[in-house]
Amino acid sequence: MNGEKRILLEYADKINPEKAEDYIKVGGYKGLEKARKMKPKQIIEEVKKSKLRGRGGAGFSTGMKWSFVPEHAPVKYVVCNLDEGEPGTYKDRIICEKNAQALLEGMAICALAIGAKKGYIYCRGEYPHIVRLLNNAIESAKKAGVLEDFDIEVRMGAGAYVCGEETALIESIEGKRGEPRFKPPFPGVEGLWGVPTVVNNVETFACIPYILTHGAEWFASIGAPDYPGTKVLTLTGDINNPTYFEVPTDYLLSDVIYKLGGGIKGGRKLKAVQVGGSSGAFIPPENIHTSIDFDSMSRIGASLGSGAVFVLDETRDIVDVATRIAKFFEHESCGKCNPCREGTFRMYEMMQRINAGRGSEEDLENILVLSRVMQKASLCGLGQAAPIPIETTIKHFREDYMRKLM
Amino acid sequence: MGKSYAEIIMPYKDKKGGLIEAFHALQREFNYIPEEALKEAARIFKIPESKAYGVATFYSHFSVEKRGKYIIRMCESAPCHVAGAGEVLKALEQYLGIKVGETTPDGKFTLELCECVGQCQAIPVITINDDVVLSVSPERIPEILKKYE
Amino acid sequence: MITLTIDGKRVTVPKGTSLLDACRIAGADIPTLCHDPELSLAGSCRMCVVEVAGRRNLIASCVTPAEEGMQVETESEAVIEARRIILELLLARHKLECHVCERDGDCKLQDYCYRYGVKDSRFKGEEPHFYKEDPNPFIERDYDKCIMCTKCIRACAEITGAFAINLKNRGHNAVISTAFDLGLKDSTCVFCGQCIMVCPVGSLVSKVEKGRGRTYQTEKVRTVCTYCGTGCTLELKVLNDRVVGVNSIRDEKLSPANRGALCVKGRFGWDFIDSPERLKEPLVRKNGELMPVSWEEALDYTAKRLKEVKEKWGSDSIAVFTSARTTNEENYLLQKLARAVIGTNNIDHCARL
Amino acid sequence: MTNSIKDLEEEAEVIFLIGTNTTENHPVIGYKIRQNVLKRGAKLIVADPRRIELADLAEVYLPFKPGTDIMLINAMMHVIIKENLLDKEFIEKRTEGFEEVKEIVEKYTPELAARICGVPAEDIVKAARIYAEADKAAICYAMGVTQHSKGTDNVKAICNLAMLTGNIGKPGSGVNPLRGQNNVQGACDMGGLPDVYPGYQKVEIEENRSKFEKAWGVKLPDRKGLTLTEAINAALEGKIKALYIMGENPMLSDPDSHHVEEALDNLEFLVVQDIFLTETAAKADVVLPGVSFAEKDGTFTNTERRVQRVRKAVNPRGNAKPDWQILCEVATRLGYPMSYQSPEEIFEEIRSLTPSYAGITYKRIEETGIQWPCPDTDHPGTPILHKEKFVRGRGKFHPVEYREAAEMPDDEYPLILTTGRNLYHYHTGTMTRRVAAIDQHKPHNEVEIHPRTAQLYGIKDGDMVRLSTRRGSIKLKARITENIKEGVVFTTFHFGEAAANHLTNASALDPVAKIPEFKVAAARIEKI
Repeated sequence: MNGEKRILLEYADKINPEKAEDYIKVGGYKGLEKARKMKPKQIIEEVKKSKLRGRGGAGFSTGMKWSFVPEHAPVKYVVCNLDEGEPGTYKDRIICEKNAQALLEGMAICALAIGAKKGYIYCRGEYPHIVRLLNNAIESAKKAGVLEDFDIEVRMGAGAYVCGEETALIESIEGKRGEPRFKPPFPGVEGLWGVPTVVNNVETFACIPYILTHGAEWFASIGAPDYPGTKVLTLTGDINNPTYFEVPTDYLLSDVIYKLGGGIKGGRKLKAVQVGGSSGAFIPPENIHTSIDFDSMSRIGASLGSGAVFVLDETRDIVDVATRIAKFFEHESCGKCNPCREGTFRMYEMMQRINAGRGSEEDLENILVLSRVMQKASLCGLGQAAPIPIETTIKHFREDYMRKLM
Repeated sequence: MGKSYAEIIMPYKDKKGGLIEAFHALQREFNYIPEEALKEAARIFKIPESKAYGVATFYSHFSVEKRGKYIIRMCESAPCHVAGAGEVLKALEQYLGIKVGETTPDGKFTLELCECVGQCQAIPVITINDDVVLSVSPERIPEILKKYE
Repeated sequence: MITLTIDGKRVTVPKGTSLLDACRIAGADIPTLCHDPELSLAGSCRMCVVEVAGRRNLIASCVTPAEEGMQVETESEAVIEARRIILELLLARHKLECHVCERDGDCKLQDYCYRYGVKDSRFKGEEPHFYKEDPNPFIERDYDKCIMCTKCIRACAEITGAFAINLKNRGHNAVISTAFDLGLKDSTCVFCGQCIMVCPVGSLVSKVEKGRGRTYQTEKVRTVCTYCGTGCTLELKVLNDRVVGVNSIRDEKLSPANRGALCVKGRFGWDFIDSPERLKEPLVRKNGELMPVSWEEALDYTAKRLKEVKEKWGSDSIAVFTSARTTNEENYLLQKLARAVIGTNNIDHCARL
Repeated sequence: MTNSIKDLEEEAEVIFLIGTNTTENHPVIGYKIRQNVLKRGAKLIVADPRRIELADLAEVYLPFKPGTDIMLINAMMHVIIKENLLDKEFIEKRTEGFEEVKEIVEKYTPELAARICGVPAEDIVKAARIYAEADKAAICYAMGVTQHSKGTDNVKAICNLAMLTGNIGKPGSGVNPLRGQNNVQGACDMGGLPDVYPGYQKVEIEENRSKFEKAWGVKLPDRKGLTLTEAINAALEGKIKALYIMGENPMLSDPDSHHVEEALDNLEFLVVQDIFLTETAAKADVVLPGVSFAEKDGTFTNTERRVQRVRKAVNPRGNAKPDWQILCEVATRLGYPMSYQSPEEIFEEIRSLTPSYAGITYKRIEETGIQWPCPDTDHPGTPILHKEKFVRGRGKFHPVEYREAAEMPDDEYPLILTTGRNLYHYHTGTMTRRVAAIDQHKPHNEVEIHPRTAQLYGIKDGDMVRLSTRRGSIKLKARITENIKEGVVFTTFHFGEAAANHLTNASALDPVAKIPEFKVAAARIEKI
């Protein structure tokens, strides 16, 4: 065995994700059944005890998030973030394609816990087939009666990475430009249409049924103690095995590359690995013997993020890759706040200059100053994270940059 | 003649915030949002035209300019980039005889760039309308596009 | 009440006070570009960021509520660096032509660059390319100077309610735009000029005022608009004994009817004052023609003729039309003149017309 | 206004707009009403033959036929009484004459009104309910209500409606006429009317007269004088021989310009004091150059009764003189020396004779104007009238009956012409036509026509048309718009070259206010 541990994907390709009956046959909707017998507070306690932390990237305690929702608000919403836009990431799509009913069950449990009657799934515009799949899955679950009076509607995005940010996502569901809101107020207090709203990632919701079914202790005992459970990873780049895996959270990054990924293509050496999508830090080979969990990644200046693992071999031009990433952020900045709108634009300009051999050392210094300010002063996570891949490549591969300077 | 703009938009009228869904519906029909359709949507959703226009121009899938029957989007995110998206793009431009952002004179194809479409298991990737084409190489382009010609 | 420490000073403010207001109460001068007390919050310019102990990031003070025990620094190294970089970023997209700019000396970008010593931008590259001529006669829009504070959009929606403008596109390509990017004439714009009122730079200026004098050169005279009965306060800008423009006054105390909001007539309709058609001499009809005469002659003649009519036909053969456009004092005098001097109650005005 | 402008933005829960195109004629008040709807969720009821901008935000829009105001309002009262939505306590404690009104409105069923007014009965019912059920409902109206041969009755009907529901004397309520000119309120307050001295003190009351006789040191006439429209008619009849006009342009502002022109031509002597050689000044024997608002000091009183300071910004142009100085000179030469040194000195005299202005001084209004009544210098002014009681004690219901407009469409003149202003121009255009930017933006008069009406006459958007009434005809451009009722056409009176008042009816005056019927004239239209 390669050390995979499949919880969310245990029945991948063995059941029809659209069919509630298939899911029920393999033990599905037991968690919801259990939750119906619990008080809302007990459900939240159980989730807290499981130590489940958000799988979207920020790693915030899910139980805590739910507990911020005011009990007595008359209307509340459960929103599922299916806008995975981090390049190299497709794990939420896989979870839907393999186990959509678990997502629905997770949302329904959340609805019970916070007292919501309506849920939305915001699916990125790139996944029209997932919208169809989910609508069928919802219909099937409704027919099976498992959701009772909880209603779920699927909304489709239209090509905006920033809508993965929870408040931009809310704006988009409201039919507006997907510009992030300032926080506070947090969505838990003032979210969709101004009412308390829980926004969680697909993977987070999909963990919930298993926590309820098997108990918080069981879940908490899997993987890293402070970030327990499993994580679905997607591998891309110069790797022999570019596919998805579900692993316990204490799995080592080096094992991801060499065991799951089957090592670097063509037997070449590793240059760097970027974890968490384009907003993630680049990790040099010397740091890869680290557990993938949130806190361990933080300790090496990286983040687990979406669980995308992008591997570059020794022949790769890291400045070119970083320039491409700078373009990504320039394209995806919503334009609301100054540091991000202008910063991503100028960052890309400077990176292009350097990549084309027209850059100077001054450009490099300017990038670092800009990077610092963007991280500290941008309005949302997009602008705060945008400079990280650039900054970390300069930090770890400065000589590659120096070679390209005028 | 197909459905009127209003007929396309009306089913979303009572969906709270359904403007984006209505835009999707218009695009399924026309591949872009015609000016009069956008005005109609603003009227039906009771929002100012300036706001509706702001929404339509925010999202990269929406266009307020006329586009071809098939929209080819080339993913150029980092994984596709290192997998050779650049060469594929060049080949696409050459084959279609247009640059990124343009539409072929016969109105068939519009070529656009896009970011990650979440199909990274076999890259580089292009999409043609809702279809995903995996593991694209310059050599495969004529064969891929044949289906749409 | 909440107590917090700002630049080493303890201040106590009511719960719900924004950190920005708390800082200002503490005497800190916080720069802002997108904040306007009358408009919804944007939190987007990030000029008002401050450093709060224990927070990883800088905090935008305009959108953050003050909290008990916060330790705030408003001019720390990180804060100053952030503000400088933001200004440099804005400068790189701002068409710098202060020497011919209407807003020179009355520009927040200029003020803050001065304050933080931002002479030039290290991020200069592609120049702004947002300018598009708008042929309307009232408002000049040069988005090559725009700093994207979006106050114009909010003022248009939240003060006037015209909703003529919004954002088009996103990211660096975002620009203030009407629907379909048409000229204001073809939009729902009502040319109230509230956008000019809130613009912190020279991106939106009055075409009517252009080239007539900069704000700092003019003397300001607070008065009341001469058009409809709303009674809007406005401020006339005066240079060399000529009215060269109109300002809004947004203080409710000084501008109780309109709080700075104006309409097209109030904001742009003042240059009749110096119309060449103004009457500048008294005229008396001689041989069927109105001829310029001295005041003495005109007044003597007027009195003589009125006396004649009164003597010949009686007081009630004379009628007086006073004016809904002149002052109370003048209306009072004219009715007094009619009643006490001519001796008739035949006085009226166009109140009903 | 019984209430303040601010009330319309921050207090009123329902605003009933009738005969006011607020966003065009009182734009800033229009903004405030709109923001109240958008931000606070206030409900709007709009009654206007033209689909004015605010109709888009209205809960109920009633495009009623011009001249049928009383029918509409009486029907609303009918509904309110029938559905018991009235404010019994208010009626009992604060009013009198309710029974008579109740009796009269009995026959004004929504169905009858629907037929006469041309709006659905259920909309009338809905409007009545919305207005009556609100805690704070304000009515705003303007010339659309008053410029009728029954304008006074229209206003009475509105007051009845407000009293019926107790919407008087509290924040966010009231009867709020929006005054069309900068100082029309002040001109009235100052006694620029044939029957009252400053502060609405009736000239025919001995006590008032002797007060002013004492103050002014002369004997004063004891009968009320002629109104403007009466004076014009009298001039035509040869009874008025001389006319002194300050800052008015009756050639354009008064109904039936031919009639006005004849009257002016018939005078022995005409003096016009103005800042431009207006159409009227051009006919004068003497023209005295006054100054604009920017060249003198003084006060204006706005529509919410707020007395505000006007300040001199520049010197008089050329040899022009401030109007108050001209008047002093004329009075002195007529043998009554006036030697005021400043407008403030005049204002001091005003407040000594005008109880509602008594507490207002230039010093007090240096920063913020004060709303009259302000009886003494410690009084803060009065943002809301009739708070505890009405001026006369109890509020009186005045039963009013619907009558047709004086001139109804017929075969020869099958359309209804209604007139007003647009956003860009002001009154007779004396000032705005000379503002380069405004005249560039809106250089021509237009007549608004409903597409179906236009079709009937083969008129297309932008066509030049001849618009005629029994008084005359003008040529102007047609603008086809669905924002006007079928069979009704609208034009403005700003443009001398296509003057609406060539067309309007001077013979139909309101019997009390003598206000002409600008809002209804039988007309016809043809393409040229």
